[in-house]
Amino acid sequence: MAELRSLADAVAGLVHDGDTVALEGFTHLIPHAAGHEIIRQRRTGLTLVRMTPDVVYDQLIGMGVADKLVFSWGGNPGVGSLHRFRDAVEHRWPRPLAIEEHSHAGMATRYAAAASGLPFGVLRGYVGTDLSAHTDTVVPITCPFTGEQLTAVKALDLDVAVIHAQQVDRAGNVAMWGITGVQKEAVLAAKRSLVTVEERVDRLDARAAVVLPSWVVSAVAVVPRGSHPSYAMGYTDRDNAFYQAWDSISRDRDTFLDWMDRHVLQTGDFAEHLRLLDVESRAAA
Amino acid sequence: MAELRSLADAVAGLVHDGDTVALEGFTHLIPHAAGHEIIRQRRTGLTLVRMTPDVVYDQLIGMGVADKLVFSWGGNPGVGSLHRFRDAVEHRWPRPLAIEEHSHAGMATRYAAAASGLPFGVLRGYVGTDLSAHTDTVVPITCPFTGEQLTAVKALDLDVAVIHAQQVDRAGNVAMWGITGVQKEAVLAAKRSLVTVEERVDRLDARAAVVLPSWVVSAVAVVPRGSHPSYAMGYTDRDNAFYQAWDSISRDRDTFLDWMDRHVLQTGDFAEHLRLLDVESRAAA
Amino acid sequence: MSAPVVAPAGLSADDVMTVAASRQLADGATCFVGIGLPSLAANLARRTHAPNLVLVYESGTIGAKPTVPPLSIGDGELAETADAVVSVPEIFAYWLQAGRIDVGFLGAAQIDRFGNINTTVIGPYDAPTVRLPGAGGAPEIASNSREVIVVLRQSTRTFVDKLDFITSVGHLDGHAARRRLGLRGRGPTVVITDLGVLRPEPETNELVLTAVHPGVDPAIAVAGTGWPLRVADDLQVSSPPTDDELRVLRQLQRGRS
Amino acid sequence: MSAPVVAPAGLSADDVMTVAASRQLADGATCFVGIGLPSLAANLARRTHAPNLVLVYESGTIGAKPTVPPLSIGDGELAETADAVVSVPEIFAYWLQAGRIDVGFLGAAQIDRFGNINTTVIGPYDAPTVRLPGAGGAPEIASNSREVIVVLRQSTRTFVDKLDFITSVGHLDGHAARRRLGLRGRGPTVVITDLGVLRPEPETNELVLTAVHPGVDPAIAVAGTGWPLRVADDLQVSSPPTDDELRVLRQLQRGRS
Repeated sequence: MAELRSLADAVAGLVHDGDTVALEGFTHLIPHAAGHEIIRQRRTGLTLVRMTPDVVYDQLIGMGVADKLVFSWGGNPGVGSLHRFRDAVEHRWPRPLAIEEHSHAGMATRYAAAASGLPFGVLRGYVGTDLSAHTDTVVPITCPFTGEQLTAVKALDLDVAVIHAQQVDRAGNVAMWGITGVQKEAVLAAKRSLVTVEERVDRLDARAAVVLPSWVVSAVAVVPRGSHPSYAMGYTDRDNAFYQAWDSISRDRDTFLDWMDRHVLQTGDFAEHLRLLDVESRAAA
Repeated sequence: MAELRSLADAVAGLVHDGDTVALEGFTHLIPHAAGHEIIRQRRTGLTLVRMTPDVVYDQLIGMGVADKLVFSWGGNPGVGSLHRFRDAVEHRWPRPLAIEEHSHAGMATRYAAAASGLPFGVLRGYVGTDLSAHTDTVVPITCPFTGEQLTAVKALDLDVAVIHAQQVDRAGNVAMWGITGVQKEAVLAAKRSLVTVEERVDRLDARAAVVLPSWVVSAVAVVPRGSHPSYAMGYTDRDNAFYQAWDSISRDRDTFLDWMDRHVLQTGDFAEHLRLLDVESRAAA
Repeated sequence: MSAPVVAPAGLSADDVMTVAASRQLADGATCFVGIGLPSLAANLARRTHAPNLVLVYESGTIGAKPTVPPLSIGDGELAETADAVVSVPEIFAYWLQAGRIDVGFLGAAQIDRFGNINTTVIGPYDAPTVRLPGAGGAPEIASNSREVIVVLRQSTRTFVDKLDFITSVGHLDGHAARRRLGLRGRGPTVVITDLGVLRPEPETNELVLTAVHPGVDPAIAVAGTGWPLRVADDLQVSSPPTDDELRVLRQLQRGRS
Repeated sequence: MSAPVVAPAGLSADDVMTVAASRQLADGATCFVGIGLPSLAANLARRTHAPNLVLVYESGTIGAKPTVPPLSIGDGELAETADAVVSVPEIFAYWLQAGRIDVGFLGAAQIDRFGNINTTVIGPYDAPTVRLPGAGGAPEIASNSREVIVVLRQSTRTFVDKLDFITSVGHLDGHAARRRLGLRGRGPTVVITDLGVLRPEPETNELVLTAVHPGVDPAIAVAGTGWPLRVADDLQVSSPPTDDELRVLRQLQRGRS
């Protein structure tokens, strides 16, 4: 049964140093608030997993939370590089970051296999690329019926999945709609799961394309605008300006550290973080 | 692009003697009208596929349309046996019926593999049962990462998938909601597909949980109540009395043949069939 | 609890079986409900002692809360009252196979002393006397649920020495055979019939009569079993249906007809 | 069509590239749209000569009809205007892998003479000079689409003799290597740059300059290529953007900023 908790409590209870953690989201519904709370609580040694690590992963990596990243595309969508991610890989700053990289199709297959309780999944992929040479989680497999050679990928089992959704109802069921990515699979691939939501409601929206029953979710925290600068369809819009601004905030180590200190470490929670951003953007206008 | 056709035209164009055909539906949205039209057009030598063959399959089998049945559960849900199916298997009437049977999980995995363009799928299943001894589409497979032994099933590729849905829009996109079973997978596993729908609309219902884009559907026919005695959530209710009545209609060969002659062969289309049923039920009341 | 030796008037053996089966379902458990008898018992449990029982049907409905017990496992009522409706491939892969189901709740046409189940054929496979519906979801419900509860009427026709076909695996030939085969669930932990309750003996996994329903002579259960049925030394008598159980059962039965 | 040798005033090389790329998309085709440049070109095609082009994004949006070209491949506009939105595992398995995509439309950081693509690293993998974003959807878009169109700016930095990393397979080392590896699509059939158009020679699969854009000296294209680029005997000059193409392109660019 999903327990309704504060985000700080939920992160403290569910995310431990050294865990394998995915904060999933495909442009839409990215759990930024939860990422900030992990930084605030100074977790270390995490193996971070995500198909599309973007700004919140840049923040986590730049703050030294992670020892390893498992991913398929790391960038600031529509803007450019993730400077903190690049700095970690290119210059081992603030600490070395081991990487294990895949294609999107491979990562999706790995999540789906784990969600299905299988130790591996099968796809048509990786053949001819240099990707499989750098990981032991991709090997050839032969179809027992046709003899055709395909590719097997290892199931991607998680300790913790963290996602943002639109709604939770009184019984603890969670609803998402719009682009829902691989979030259901991530939750079902994880031992524990944490969902931040925009709103608690009496009745889930009829458009809800994905409903996660309460009993597969460990904790729910109500965090309005909790995906900012990402968006929650029906609630908030994507803050494209923030993604663009992140490019210069993150380019320099000191600027980055200063920004993180003032906007994350020195703020008590995500609501305070958002108020600070609002004040700054009014001042700039 | 889905072509809007009459059901008779669509069946004539898409379903050929000897084809492997699935008329899918899981209690809900069973394409009875299309099944009748296949009988009316006297198709022969079909390999029929369905997870849950029920009354419409009893009719198809009893009318000698099929040489083979691939399935996982054949019965009249909540009522009992399918007498025509049993007569075919037990007494080869009206003709021998080869069978290939699976578990639901195996059939679902086979459909999903075919929909994914893979030659096989993997599951935890069949182990210890007598099912695998009777088919060459189930074999053991070893996980290349853990060494664990699992089960591989052959992809279930179809010539034609036939389903019933609630709506089609002007562009030919098809919408379903409620229990949608394995119908998306069946359509995507097939070379050709035929969808009957309750209604053509300007805009698909917001509840539509499954939308099949026009370009993966070969033909759409508007056939209101086309799933009777099954149901279409939001349009019609299940006619439980018909399922119960089918038990006695189908128990005796001559009664069955007479009923099929009057209600299917002698009716021009499904609308006429439904009018006849309505007249009969008013007379009985 | 002391139990009277005769069932209340108007109570059929099926009623007693259904009530006894419903009591096996713990509140808050996730239950994958097979077609037929299990569905009535599961709904009875949810309406009596187990309001938070999560009913999962192979039609893809998770957390269904039907007011009328469904005639089929795909009734509209299930989808309308469910917390979530997913596709059939998903219900088997993400939910059952992944090990999220506490209790698989199955009916059967035949069962043997190790709780193996036949729902495929009576007689030889290639020339059956009776062609049964087949496997449906049962094989993987039986192998992948944490435990399995079976409910069926007891007679020498149904409790047989040797199955004509193993459709769903119970304990195979016993003695931890499941573990040797790599099956993850514990298999059948209890079998409820119209005569009593059977449980597998820990060591051999052979079903033993551990309780009879009120008024049932254990000799009848032994006579209604196609193998030499062992009777537990401390044979119990199940407590009869309570007024409340009976009231809800009647409501459910009326709703269905 | 005869083409003028100079581009209209105010037209950038990127504009010409985008328009040329958009023209490669046939009306009614299904197009799996990669992140970046391809998305702008694909949306231009849909708003000009190919109104029935089906845009499929890896975010799971099928048949998206954005009025504003998306900044990311997961913008809300894509979901709101799509015919269907499916999960990410589904878009790759049921839609791309199953062979339902006519055209995979990709950008690249580096490309070699056989149309192989690098979007992973510049320099050694374990100590890269530049860490690029990585594979994303590209490897399977490249292997499973019926054909692949690549769009990228042409320079010795991007058109290299040897890739630092093969992220996505073009024609490998040519001579029908794809078929030998069991890849099902035809691979890259055309590469559009800011200088011109390259196509693989049928036999060797080596990219050959088959057209230059108006005003571009083929010698510039040769100089901007890290291998000895072959120029087709019947080198064409692409027709310049039409007024209509340009008008729609400007609308799209304004909408995005």
